Amino acid sequence: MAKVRVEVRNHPLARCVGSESPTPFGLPFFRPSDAARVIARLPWYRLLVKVVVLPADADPLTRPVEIPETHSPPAILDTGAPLTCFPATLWRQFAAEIRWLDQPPREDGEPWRMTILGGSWTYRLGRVRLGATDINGRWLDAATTVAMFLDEPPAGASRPPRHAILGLRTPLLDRRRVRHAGTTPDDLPVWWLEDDIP
Amino acid sequence: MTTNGTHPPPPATDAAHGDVFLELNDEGKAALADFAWVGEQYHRGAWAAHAGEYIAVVRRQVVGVGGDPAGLRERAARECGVPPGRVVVSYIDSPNDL
Amino acid sequence: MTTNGTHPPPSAIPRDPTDPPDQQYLPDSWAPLLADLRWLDEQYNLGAFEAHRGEHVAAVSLAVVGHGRDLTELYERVARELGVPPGRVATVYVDELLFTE
Amino acid sequence: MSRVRLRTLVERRVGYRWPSDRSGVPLTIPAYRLRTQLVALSPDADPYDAPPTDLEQFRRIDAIFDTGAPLTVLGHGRWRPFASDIRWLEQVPTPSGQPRRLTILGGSWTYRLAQVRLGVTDEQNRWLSAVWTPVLCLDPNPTTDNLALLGLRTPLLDRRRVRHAGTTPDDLPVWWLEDDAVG
Repeated sequence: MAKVRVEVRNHPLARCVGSESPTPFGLPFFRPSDAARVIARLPWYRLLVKVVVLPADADPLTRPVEIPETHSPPAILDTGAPLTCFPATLWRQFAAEIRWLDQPPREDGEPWRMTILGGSWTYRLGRVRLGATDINGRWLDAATTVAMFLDEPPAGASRPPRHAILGLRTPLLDRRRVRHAGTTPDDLPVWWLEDDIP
Repeated sequence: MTTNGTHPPPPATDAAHGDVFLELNDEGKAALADFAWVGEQYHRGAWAAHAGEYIAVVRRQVVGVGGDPAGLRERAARECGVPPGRVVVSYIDSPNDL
Repeated sequence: MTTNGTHPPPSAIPRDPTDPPDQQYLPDSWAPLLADLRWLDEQYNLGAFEAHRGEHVAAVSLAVVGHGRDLTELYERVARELGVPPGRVATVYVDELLFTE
Repeated sequence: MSRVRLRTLVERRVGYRWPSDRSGVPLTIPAYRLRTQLVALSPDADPYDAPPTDLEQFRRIDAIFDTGAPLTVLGHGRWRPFASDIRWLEQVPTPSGQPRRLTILGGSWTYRLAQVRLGVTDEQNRWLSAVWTPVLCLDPNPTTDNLALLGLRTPLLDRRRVRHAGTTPDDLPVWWLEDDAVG
């Protein structure tokens, strides 16, 4: 069963509140029953998968011996995102490996846009061959994924995502499972992305 | 992951469970080790001052900080005498990024 | 199941034989509501609710019975009109578009 | 071991063409969302019991299953129906004295931190027992009033796995949220 360890990264939100705790991470609050009003913290996490972009014409069983950092961005494992998405700062580094797809023009001639709550960005659709690795060099075989490649927004426009987003519709998740396997001794959750073996 | 930033070899039981490991060359291993080090230091809060920026790391040294990841990578590669793909450039989440 | 209102509400939901032996289930009294929720999802995937982007669509007995942006108001309106408890009204939220048409 | 099936809803089909294709007929990629049916229980309900059978209450939450959201987030229109069952948490004041805000890419919204007892059900009446889950309850705002995300940090995901188990005959992906039996 092939698997990769998913990097769990604390989210820095609310780290700015004084020095009342040695832990810089987590949303501070008071427990309802705590008369001493000791500040408790609610840590936030993100799941990051180190995806690896391979040449489009690579043999399906290719296992790289070296992974250029330009071609292996950590991507947020995001079941809330229908499609995989790369901001321009990332995809420009592996642009040669993207096979672009045309989208039917919109009736109003405007470019296609992706919208998330307050933000909206133009994009192009393309295909890219993605595998996944982890800090121990484990490997999940690559598969071709359709993704949205965001354009660099004009000055003053809302800021696009900084990280790549590994969305729901990627063959990297097909017949696989995202598994929470307890916590490390320093209380970080352990997550795996792995083949689903019944 | 040990506290000094090194990584023990994967336990044999992992292979026994069918894990697939890459056979990376030395450069590949070094880049992965730097990537892991960035994550470890992140959890210690070492990059708090750079929230909202990118950091460039080579051989467990921060060799650049800035808002332009491509420029940062090129500069770091030139100054360190390594290929651009050897430089770990990592975005440090800020409290304003969900 | 795509025809509005032609099926009697189920009194129980058949168990999936592949479920684990110690699987927990809701009581069968939820069966009519869950049938409506399932029907709403089927209709959603057929594109039946495109006109209601950004709204909740309500169903009772496999028929659409209302829609609106305010979920509480929708529950109360449909419950009043049909004489059912608000909790019996099945709803699905029709997400705002992620990609501009 | 217990499990629930996640719902797969087709949000839209994204049209595309191969650049070399002169036929003019676009292909489409379905863009799915995973949703789940949460049930908010009152704080004094039996922790191991199923939700009430009388359906007098309307405490269901049709939420996006979103590992990309660090915490569960509910817009005002979503938490208002069961406000009396919410356990509010007192937050530490910010240095500026301003209310805390949740910032997602282009938008920023004020919120209150809370705990809600959330269970999960599915359309085959399966049930995962309710657990206290931290929730960001957003203040009223037309942009977010109908937002409902089940985020990563909930005990509902502890020692569990999200599993893609192939596709249905009509080509919809099948996803489960289930106890991790692997150990």
